[in-house]
Amino acid sequence: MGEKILMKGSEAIAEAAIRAGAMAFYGYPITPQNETPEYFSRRMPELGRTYLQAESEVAAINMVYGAACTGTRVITTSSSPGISLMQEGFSYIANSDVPCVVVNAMRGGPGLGDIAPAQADYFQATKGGGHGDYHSIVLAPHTVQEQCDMMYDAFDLADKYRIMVVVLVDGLLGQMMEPVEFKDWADVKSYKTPDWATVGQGERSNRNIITSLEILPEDLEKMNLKLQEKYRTIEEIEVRFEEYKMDDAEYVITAFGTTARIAKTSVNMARKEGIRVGIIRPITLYPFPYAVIEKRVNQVKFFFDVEMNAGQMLEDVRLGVNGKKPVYFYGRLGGMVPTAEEIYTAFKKQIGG
Amino acid sequence: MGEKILMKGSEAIAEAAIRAGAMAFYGYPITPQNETPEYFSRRMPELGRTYLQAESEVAAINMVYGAACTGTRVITTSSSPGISLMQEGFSYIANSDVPCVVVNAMRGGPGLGDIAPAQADYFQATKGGGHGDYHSIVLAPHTVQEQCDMMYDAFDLADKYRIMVVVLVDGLLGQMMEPVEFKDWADVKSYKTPDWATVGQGERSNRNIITSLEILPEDLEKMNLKLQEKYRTIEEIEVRFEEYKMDDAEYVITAFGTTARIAKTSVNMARKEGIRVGIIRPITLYPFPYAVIEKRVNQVKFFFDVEMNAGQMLEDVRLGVNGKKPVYFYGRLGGMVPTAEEIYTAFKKQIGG
Amino acid sequence: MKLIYKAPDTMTEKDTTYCPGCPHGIAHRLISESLEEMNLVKKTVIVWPVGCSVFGYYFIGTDAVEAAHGRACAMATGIKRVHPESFVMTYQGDGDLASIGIAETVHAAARGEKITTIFINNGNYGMTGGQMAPTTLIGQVTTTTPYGRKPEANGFPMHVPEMLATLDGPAYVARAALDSPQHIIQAKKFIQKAFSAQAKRLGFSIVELVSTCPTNWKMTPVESMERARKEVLPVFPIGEFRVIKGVE
Amino acid sequence: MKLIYKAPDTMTEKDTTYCPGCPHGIAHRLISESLEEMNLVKKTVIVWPVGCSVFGYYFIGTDAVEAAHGRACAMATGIKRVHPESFVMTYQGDGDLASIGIAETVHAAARGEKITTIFINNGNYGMTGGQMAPTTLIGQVTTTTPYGRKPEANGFPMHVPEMLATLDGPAYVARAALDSPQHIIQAKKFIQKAFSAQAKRLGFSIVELVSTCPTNWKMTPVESMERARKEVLPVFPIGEFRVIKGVE
Amino acid sequence: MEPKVIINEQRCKSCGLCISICPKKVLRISDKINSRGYHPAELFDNENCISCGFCYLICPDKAIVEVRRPEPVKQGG
Amino acid sequence: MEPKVIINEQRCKSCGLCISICPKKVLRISDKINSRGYHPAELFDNENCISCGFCYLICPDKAIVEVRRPEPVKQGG
Amino acid sequence: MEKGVVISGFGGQGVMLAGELLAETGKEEGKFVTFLPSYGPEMRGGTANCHVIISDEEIASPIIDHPEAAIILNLPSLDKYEPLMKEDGLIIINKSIVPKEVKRTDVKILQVKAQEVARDLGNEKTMNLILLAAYVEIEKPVSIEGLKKALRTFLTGRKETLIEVNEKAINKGIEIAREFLGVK
Amino acid sequence: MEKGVVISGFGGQGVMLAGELLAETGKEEGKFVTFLPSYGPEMRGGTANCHVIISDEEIASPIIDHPEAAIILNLPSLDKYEPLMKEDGLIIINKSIVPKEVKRTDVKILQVKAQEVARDLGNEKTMNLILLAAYVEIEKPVSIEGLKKALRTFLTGRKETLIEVNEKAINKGIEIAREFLGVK
Ligand SMILES: Cc1ncc(C[n+]2csc(CCOP(=O)(O)OP(=O)(O)O)c2C)c(N)n1
Ligand SMILES: Cc1ncc(C[n+]2csc(CCOP(=O)(O)OP(=O)(O)O)c2C)c(N)n1
Ligand code: SF4
Ligand code: SF4
Ligand code: SF4
Ligand code: SF4
Ligand code: SF4
Ligand code: SF4
Ligand SMILES: [Mg+2]
Ligand SMILES: [Mg+2]
Repeated sequence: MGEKILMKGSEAIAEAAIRAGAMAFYGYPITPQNETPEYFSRRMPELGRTYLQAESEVAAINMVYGAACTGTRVITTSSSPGISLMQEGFSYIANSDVPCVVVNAMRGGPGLGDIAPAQADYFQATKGGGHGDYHSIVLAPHTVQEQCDMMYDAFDLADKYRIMVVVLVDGLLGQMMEPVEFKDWADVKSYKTPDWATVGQGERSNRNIITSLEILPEDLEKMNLKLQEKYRTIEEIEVRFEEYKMDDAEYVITAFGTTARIAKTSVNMARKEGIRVGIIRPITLYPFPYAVIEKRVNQVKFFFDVEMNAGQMLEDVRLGVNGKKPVYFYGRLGGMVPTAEEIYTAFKKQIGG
Repeated sequence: MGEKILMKGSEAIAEAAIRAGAMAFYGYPITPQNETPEYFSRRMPELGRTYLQAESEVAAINMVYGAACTGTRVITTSSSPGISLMQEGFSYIANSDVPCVVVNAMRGGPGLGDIAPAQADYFQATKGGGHGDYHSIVLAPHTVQEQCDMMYDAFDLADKYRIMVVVLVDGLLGQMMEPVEFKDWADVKSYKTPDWATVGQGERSNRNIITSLEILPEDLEKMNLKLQEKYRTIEEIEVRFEEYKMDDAEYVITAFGTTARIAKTSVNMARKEGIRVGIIRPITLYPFPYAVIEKRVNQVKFFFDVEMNAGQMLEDVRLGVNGKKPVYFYGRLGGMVPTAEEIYTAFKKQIGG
Repeated sequence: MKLIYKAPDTMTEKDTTYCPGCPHGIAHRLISESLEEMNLVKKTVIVWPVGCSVFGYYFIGTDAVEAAHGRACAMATGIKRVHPESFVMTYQGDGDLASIGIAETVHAAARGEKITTIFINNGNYGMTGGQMAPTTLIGQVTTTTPYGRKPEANGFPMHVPEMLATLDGPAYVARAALDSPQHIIQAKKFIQKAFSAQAKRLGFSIVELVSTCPTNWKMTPVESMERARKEVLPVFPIGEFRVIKGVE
Repeated sequence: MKLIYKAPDTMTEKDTTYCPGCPHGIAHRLISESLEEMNLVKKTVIVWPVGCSVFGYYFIGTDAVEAAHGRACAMATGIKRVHPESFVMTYQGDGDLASIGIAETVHAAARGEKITTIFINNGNYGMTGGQMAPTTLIGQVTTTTPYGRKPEANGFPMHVPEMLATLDGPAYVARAALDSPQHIIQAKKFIQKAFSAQAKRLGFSIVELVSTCPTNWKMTPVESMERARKEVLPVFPIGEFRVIKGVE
Repeated sequence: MEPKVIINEQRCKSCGLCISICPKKVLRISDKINSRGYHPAELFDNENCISCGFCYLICPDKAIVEVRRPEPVKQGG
Repeated sequence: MEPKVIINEQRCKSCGLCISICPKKVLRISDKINSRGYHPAELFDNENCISCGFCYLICPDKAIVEVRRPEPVKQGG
Repeated sequence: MEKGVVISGFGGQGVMLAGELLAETGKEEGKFVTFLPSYGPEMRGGTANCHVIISDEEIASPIIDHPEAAIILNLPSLDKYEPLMKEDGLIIINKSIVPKEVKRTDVKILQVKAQEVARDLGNEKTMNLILLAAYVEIEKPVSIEGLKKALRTFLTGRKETLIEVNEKAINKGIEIAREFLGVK
Repeated sequence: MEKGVVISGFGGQGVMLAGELLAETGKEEGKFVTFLPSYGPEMRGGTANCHVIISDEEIASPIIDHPEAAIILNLPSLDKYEPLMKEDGLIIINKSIVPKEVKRTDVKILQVKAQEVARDLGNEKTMNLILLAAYVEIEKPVSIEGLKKALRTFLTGRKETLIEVNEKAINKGIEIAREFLGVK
């Protein structure tokens, strides 16, 4: 760790990715995260790494796919409409067991929408916006510092499971500046081309083929079952979440990313008035921390889910609560960011305050 | 109605769409539904309507978007990977309030997968594979005849709500032949260019602008709230489902499309052995028939969900059941189609049979 | 006093969102004038792009749709095929048309789609803050070519009209410039030829307009025009690259 | 006895999935021979397309990846940029390359990406049952042009090498044919030039191979070769369209 | 004399293109500030303006609204 | 004499291209059926084969595995 | 009454045509029918099969889990369907390219050197009809007359010339079936 | 202690620079800081603003619901923030192009013809710093020395020549603030 630097979230994330060992970036500009590719375009050539502005997001994700097939730590970053264009690629990557990292700085939608912060790509990221049964690990940081630390995890998880890891942020986290401290540089010199990588057969005795095609349904089912097995493992050991003031909580707010951060202020407002409310903040959106929800179900009177969307993580919260307690929802749409006060007010209404 | 014709599902759907008033088709070939565009390519010119093979699915959906902006009944058809490429377009269409019909003949995934029947795009279709908070109406027929009848509904619903309607089928329904009877031809001569259409201002006093862009979050939120209002209306009045032998059922199988059809055979096997099981078959996957699930919750001992995926509609069933009864699942993956027998066996295991 | 020039009503009274001295406004005026003079305003649907001109429908008073980034030609095709009597044009930046939208452009051109494209080449992505575009010159510094565009790393500038002119579908393919009154007069002539190609159903027509981007070039508007003239035009020369019989 | 020809080991012993008489197999053999002769086999990664050659990795024995439909050049770019010492080539059909993949192809070419593309022009979409491709001839009946391709409705055939030759990035752009032993010998020469362009890091290289599709053309393999010669080659002439200095 | 060039000050963004291009150098940036904070261009020497319209042609913001030319005074009868 | 053209009958798909292209017309479709149901090509007139290799060049299925030419018999010493 | 048959072989062996023809016949005879094809690799190579069900009642699943009858045109098809056959089921085999013997002893087996027989009739491609007709004659899901009638509606235009040889194939199939059944 | 300020105006008026400078100063003085910008239409035109919070404790939400201080550079910004201001809050206004008067009577108002003042200093663009310095002098979220130090780390390379005029602007801002506070 070094000194604290005041950095924009969208630049800090690039620096963190670079330190975490990103050897290649392919991407296409889109607000509100243009600073990220721009930052990469300055730094990658300096370090002798690869930066390429693709002709589109469709091309970008397929370049990422290609680089991932060589076992190289590779990343792309984009925002909602660009991420939608990548869905076919995501699905291919999933069924090819190759590792990569994708950052989505969500903006207001649907369609062109606006460039303000949103969280309305939760379903797309966690349930699969592409075709077929697949998952990516989805990480949701709530501060610039956490976002930077998480880039290391993102690459490590991607490599560990040969899976795509999505870091789901929003324009607010990307645009804001906070002082950050970076972790140590990953030892990229130690990286070796993995034995499954397609870089030319060379000395290997077998040749490597990476494909998501398996024309016999019997075989494709086997491939799918292997994927599902991987997902079960991930669901078992990679769940991450934060509990904030939950020890004595009578109520719980569920929220992720930016909304969780704002909700912390709301919780502090409530606590000042003696209301015992805490926060469960899923850090991995997939795998979703159902277990902690279940654990707290008996302790609290109700769940209050807050998102910058029309109620997406809400469904996972409800699946976790499974009818045992009421689940209320407060959401803002299309790029509107709820204020701490308004969350608090909406919450209080449910306790009759 | 006329005589019964033995037709492939993928051709019958095109003929039905044409009779239901499809004035334009834009699309790109993909197995297992190539017969659909091919059929359109023969019939549309005959009728002086528009057929165009687009350069890609990305182009196709944006052509559909363009035609939809003129208020023309327009359709595209594709299969899973192609549908993934359309996600950005879907999101734009949703936030532009324009009507169109999209058929997805789902195949085994993820990635290139295979061309066998699957149901693994349920999440993509119902929760939103594109970015932002939006929905399409999602219809799931389970016979060739129903599929044909449904094309009329699809266009009518699209026009009624200015929304995209997805008809979710699979390769099985598309490839199989069954005798079908077509409903009467829609009176396309009576169609008028709607007053919101962008075809040139002409005599209109105002000009029309169709956009999904609203740069101020306040305004975009309003647009979103209007969308949400539309969705609430649809959820209220457009839910469709079939109950099969549910009157005296002690158990219920939930399944849609092809799986439901196969499950009917399983139910008949069970009934022969005196086991009182029925089927709830959602016909609209969005809006999902939560209410009928809730209604039957007290009647039955458990729910048994069957899908050709890893458990997608399952989440909606669980949301409907809301913890009140067990929900079991049986699924086949990657293009494998469960047999009636195997569904029955898996089901019986749960009753200890 | 005799009226020599009068700003067209089709260009609306709404303040544009463009930076001071940005030629997007000149292009808008030329289009507005041409639509008026050719009596096309009421038949016109403009397909606007994502780019600085994303709000173009506020500034040119016709029916309009807003395409997804790069997909304007596909959307225009969708409209024109079902409404052949409408006059359908796209307005696109170089990022929109030549980068993410090149497939849709090439194919609309190859099909000879009866639409018109006005293509603004300002050498970068204006709206998103000045990233490299396919038209960025070798050596040019942008926010994603901080060390100047290098062929080895970033490829070569793309000459869209020259490329499209090899296809059989386009009726009219030209490049003009917006850097001086003389060039602006010529640009208008080219635009009108392109419009007439569509009006006569001869095929696809496109006019590239060499423009500037003072904000991202980090120059004054006047310096930008000079750079366009001295550095850009030699690489992207004015000319008509394909004019089939019947276009005038 | 002196060995005149011996089938290359790099073409595997696995039965191909191609229809009888389909020239995909000829192309495979030429590639296999060239890789062997140029000592590239162990360095090679082939990016296979979606199309009849989707299983190509079973038939040519190198490291391989299977691209999404049309995206082979992007995927190849992704590989080559991080592994410049690998020999990276794409193998693509006319639907794959010229229709859905034209953007990725044009941009890989414009960037001068150091990859090689072998482009099989069989005038239709073989795998999916014979739909129109961008290369389908005017008048040709396909499953989606049941009344024959008409320019007004379906646009014009696309000449990819001619178009790419206008760009600055490609080092070698050519078209050959697979309809006769003589042309096949020439095709191999062109392929080797394309490979050498990559080996020497000169830029993007591409060879279009005029092929046939007996199954969907509804002709015997022999009739198909005749049609290729008599009807296709006049429209898609053999030639080298761009050869920069250093290619040999 | 009536102005030969009509400038809409509210629309002007002070880009200076008209000024740079005017062959007679009869335009300049004024001291006024419009509501968006720009100092609009002004025609300070109407006399010497030759009504060439260059300023109109290059103005990107429809701030040069009209260009007029005095009718030649008809001599004699 | 050893065969000048070696055909792998299992791989042959009976496409007929080699037969059509053979300048000496020494190839034909045989009566055999291979395991995929095809009648493979056969060289019925080894004598007259000129080892030109055209059949090899056009065979799409690596069914023509080798083409050989008899070494010219060296005269004298 | 519900009768189902699986027809399976290489693409190009006429699997689909035979199946469709059977289904069309059933429909024309007023039955409920389903025809369910399944292809190999998109279009090319590999094995393809179809399931045809002809019934007096509405058909729920169009899939045949355990065939009571199968027409097997190549080896992979035999490997696939032999274990799935119902007891007492009927397997009709294209002996021309299926060298293997059926191991199961609880099924009926009819082996025909169909390609050779068809070639002798003048067109090797009609082997699918020979076997189909044999099946129809044995199991009687539809009438032979109906089959012939349906054939005529299939072979129109340029294909009309093929009617004769195909009818010959049907007749040959009947003959083979009768021999199998021990009828004369 | 936690102090927040909103700075709002047209793109190009130096809104972001002022905000960043303040945040950087805070960070250098060992405080927790957040800087949250919000742009109008992607990049061009429209109004942009930023929220800066300087605090002794960790900052939860970086958003300021109700500003205790706002630097208002154009009219739309006044319209937006006037109703949101905390009671007793401080509004600093660029009077040069904000003709409207503030209606609320429960806030402190400092109006400065900032563009004219800046022009007199030799660079109209420094008006943002004049107003920022006035804010810092009145509310003291950071020290003026810190601000000047931070300025030097911002203006490097080609921009170094601008340090002088910007420091003049800061001093002018202090002067205006003192006048406002009635200090001498
Ligand atoms: C799918 C998608 N990708 C990226 C963007 C972000 N984006 C908006 S405009 C633009 C480029 C604009 O450049 P250009 O087309 O040259 O227009 P200009 O602003 O220069 O006029 C980009 C990349 C987007 N809106 N959608
Ligand atoms: C995104 C997507 N769209 C469509 C398809 C279906 N598809 C598979 S191959 C193919 C075209 C193949 O034609 P071509 O590239 O010419 O190859 P050929 O088979 O003729 O060799 C298509 C459209 C697909 N797999 N993925
Ligand atoms: S950024 Fe460039 S192109 Fe965009 S409005 Fe400003 S000057 Fe014009
Ligand atoms: S369909 Fe055509 S291209 Fe494909 S394998 Fe058969 S002959 Fe070859
Ligand atoms: S009309 Fe000509 S001379 Fe008069 S102000 Fe304009 S540019 Fe200058
Ligand atoms: S060109 Fe137009 S906007 Fe620019 S200074 Fe002149 S009048 Fe103003
Ligand atoms: S080598 Fe030449 S002559 Fe001999 S069989 Fe082959 S093609 Fe005929
Ligand atoms: S060319 Fe090859 S596959 Fe074709 S018949 Fe001759 S040997 Fe057989
Ligand atoms: Mg641009
Ligand atoms: Mg092809």
